[in-house]
Amino acid sequence: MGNEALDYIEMKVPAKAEYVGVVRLAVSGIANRVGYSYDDIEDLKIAVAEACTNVVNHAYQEGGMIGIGCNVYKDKIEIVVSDKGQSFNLSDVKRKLGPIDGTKPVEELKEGGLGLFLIDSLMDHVEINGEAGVAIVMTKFLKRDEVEHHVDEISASTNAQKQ
Amino acid sequence: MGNEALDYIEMKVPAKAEYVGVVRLAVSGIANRVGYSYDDIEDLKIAVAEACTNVVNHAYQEGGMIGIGCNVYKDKIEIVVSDKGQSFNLSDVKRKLGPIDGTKPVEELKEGGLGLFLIDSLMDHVEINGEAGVAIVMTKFLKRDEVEHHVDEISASTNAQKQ
Amino acid sequence: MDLDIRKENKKDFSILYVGGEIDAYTAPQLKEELLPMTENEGDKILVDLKGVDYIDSTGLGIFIGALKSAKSHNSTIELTGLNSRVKRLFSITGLDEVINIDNEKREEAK
Amino acid sequence: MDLDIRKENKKDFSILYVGGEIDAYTAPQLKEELLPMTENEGDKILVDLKGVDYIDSTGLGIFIGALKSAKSHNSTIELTGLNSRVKRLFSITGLDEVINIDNEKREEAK
Ligand SMILES: Nc1ncnc2c1ncn2[C@@H]1O[C@H](COP(=O)(O)OP(=O)(O)O)[C@@H](O)[C@H]1O
Ligand SMILES: Nc1ncnc2c1ncn2[C@@H]1O[C@H](COP(=O)(O)OP(=O)(O)O)[C@@H](O)[C@H]1O
Repeated sequence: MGNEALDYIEMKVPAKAEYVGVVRLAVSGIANRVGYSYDDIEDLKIAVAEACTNVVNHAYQEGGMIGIGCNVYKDKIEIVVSDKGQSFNLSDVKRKLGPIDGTKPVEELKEGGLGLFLIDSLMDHVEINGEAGVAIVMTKFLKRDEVEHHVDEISASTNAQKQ
Repeated sequence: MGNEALDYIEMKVPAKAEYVGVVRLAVSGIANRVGYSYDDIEDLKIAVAEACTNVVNHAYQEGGMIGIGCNVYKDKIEIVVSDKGQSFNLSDVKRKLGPIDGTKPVEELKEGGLGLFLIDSLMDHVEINGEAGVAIVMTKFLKRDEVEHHVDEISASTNAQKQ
Repeated sequence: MDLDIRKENKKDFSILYVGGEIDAYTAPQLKEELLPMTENEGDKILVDLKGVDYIDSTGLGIFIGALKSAKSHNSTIELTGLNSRVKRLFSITGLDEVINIDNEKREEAK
Repeated sequence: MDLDIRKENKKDFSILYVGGEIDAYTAPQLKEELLPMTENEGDKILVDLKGVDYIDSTGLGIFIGALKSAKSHNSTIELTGLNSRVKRLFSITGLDEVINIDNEKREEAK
């Protein structure tokens, strides 16, 4: 069940902050059509925006494009955000993944580093591939009227705590 | 001036009526960022929706994709809606292009045939190419505070009256 | 993104309240409600579009179809509550010359 | 899609009203207004987020930066008017444990 994608939507936008909102609008339109709840749509918007913002901030030296692929299944949506820019050391980043440590003095807080953690918290399954550029694959299940349940797949590729 | 596209945005969605609204959302987001007025954004949304709806209704026998390409210039936006489905006889269609004829008896009115006419009315320049599938290229100029003016280019490829 | 449709029967006429975006995806919902109403011999139908913020040619086509059906069943159809955007599309296409559009009726329709 | 920002100086404190979507594109606008406010030695700043319907990590980062700046200038910063979505993000990220969030202040801020 739900093994074959029903629909595929693709988008390519310049890796500029001003286009992240456009992607967010499109994703919210798709999720709305699929039947996600208001809260799930908001979660999807944030996760996709975080992935796109990472491309804007980290992928390219001289500008490039953000690729967004969206597979709609019967019971889930899978969104791939990819770039052709530089890769990064996943295990280094994974080690630092987590929420803010409230026991630390304010002076030591970092202003960044919450993006991947949020993606991992808001989506059901997250995978990051980074051979040429970075591709982050994010899945969120459709919970129809709380009737259909699913096992929350714990991501193999990130170790952040689920909220 | 404004000869080189500043940004290029691309989208591919299934040729189904349910995705036309998603394209409309994305286009309104882009036009908003570029600085179009509320009315111009609404015009762009309708023109793009008409072109997409035509692909949904006329292009494919068995389903296919709608391609949307969007070139943002300094002073205009150029949107291409294309498909890989069947072409159509442009001159046949052009001959019928126009608003509803109020002198005709109600019984003879047709329920369709207003899409291309609306596109032509709402955009500044429209071109249709149809070798393999159909590609409709629509341009709308950016009128910043009514200060910058432009000559309304009369489309060479359609002969509908401008409103 | 579905339409918001509500029907009300008054003494002398019926009102159809429509809200949302009328496009190729939602137009069938409008057609399904509106067309049967026009088939009641001699009925007066008022369609209140106050809640409609978007309409394109597929939506306009539904009204042409309803007008033809009304004509052949001796019923009448009148539109009210069009915002300026929606009204503009009826006038660009010339539809405002074949279908009754009455914005004075707005109060009555409340 | 710009932010809607308005500043108000009360007797004992300043209020920054923010509305719109705080993301990578708009966050610089927020930073530009908020950061200088935290640099006034001893000031009390109330940020009213009633009009904010979207925030992501870039926006949260602005508040972390403001908090650090406030700390080093002996000023204080407090947030109010967060809707449940926005509040949820502050709590998922643990930011609600380092920054003052007071929804009771909502009335005062009006
Ligand atoms: N698309 C990407 N391309 C290159 N590096 C990336 C990409 N996405 C994430 N990274 C790396 O992962 C790190 C953590 O990202 P994130 O958790 O979103 O926090 P932040 O972006 O605030 O640093 C980034 O600092 C960056 O080094
Ligand atoms: N993408 C397309 N592929 C094939 N035929 C098309 C396409 N777009 C338009 N057409 C043809 O042009 C005609 C006029 O289109 P239009 O003015 O939008 O009215 P309608 O779609 O209501 O017929 C259509 O009936 C169709 O034959």
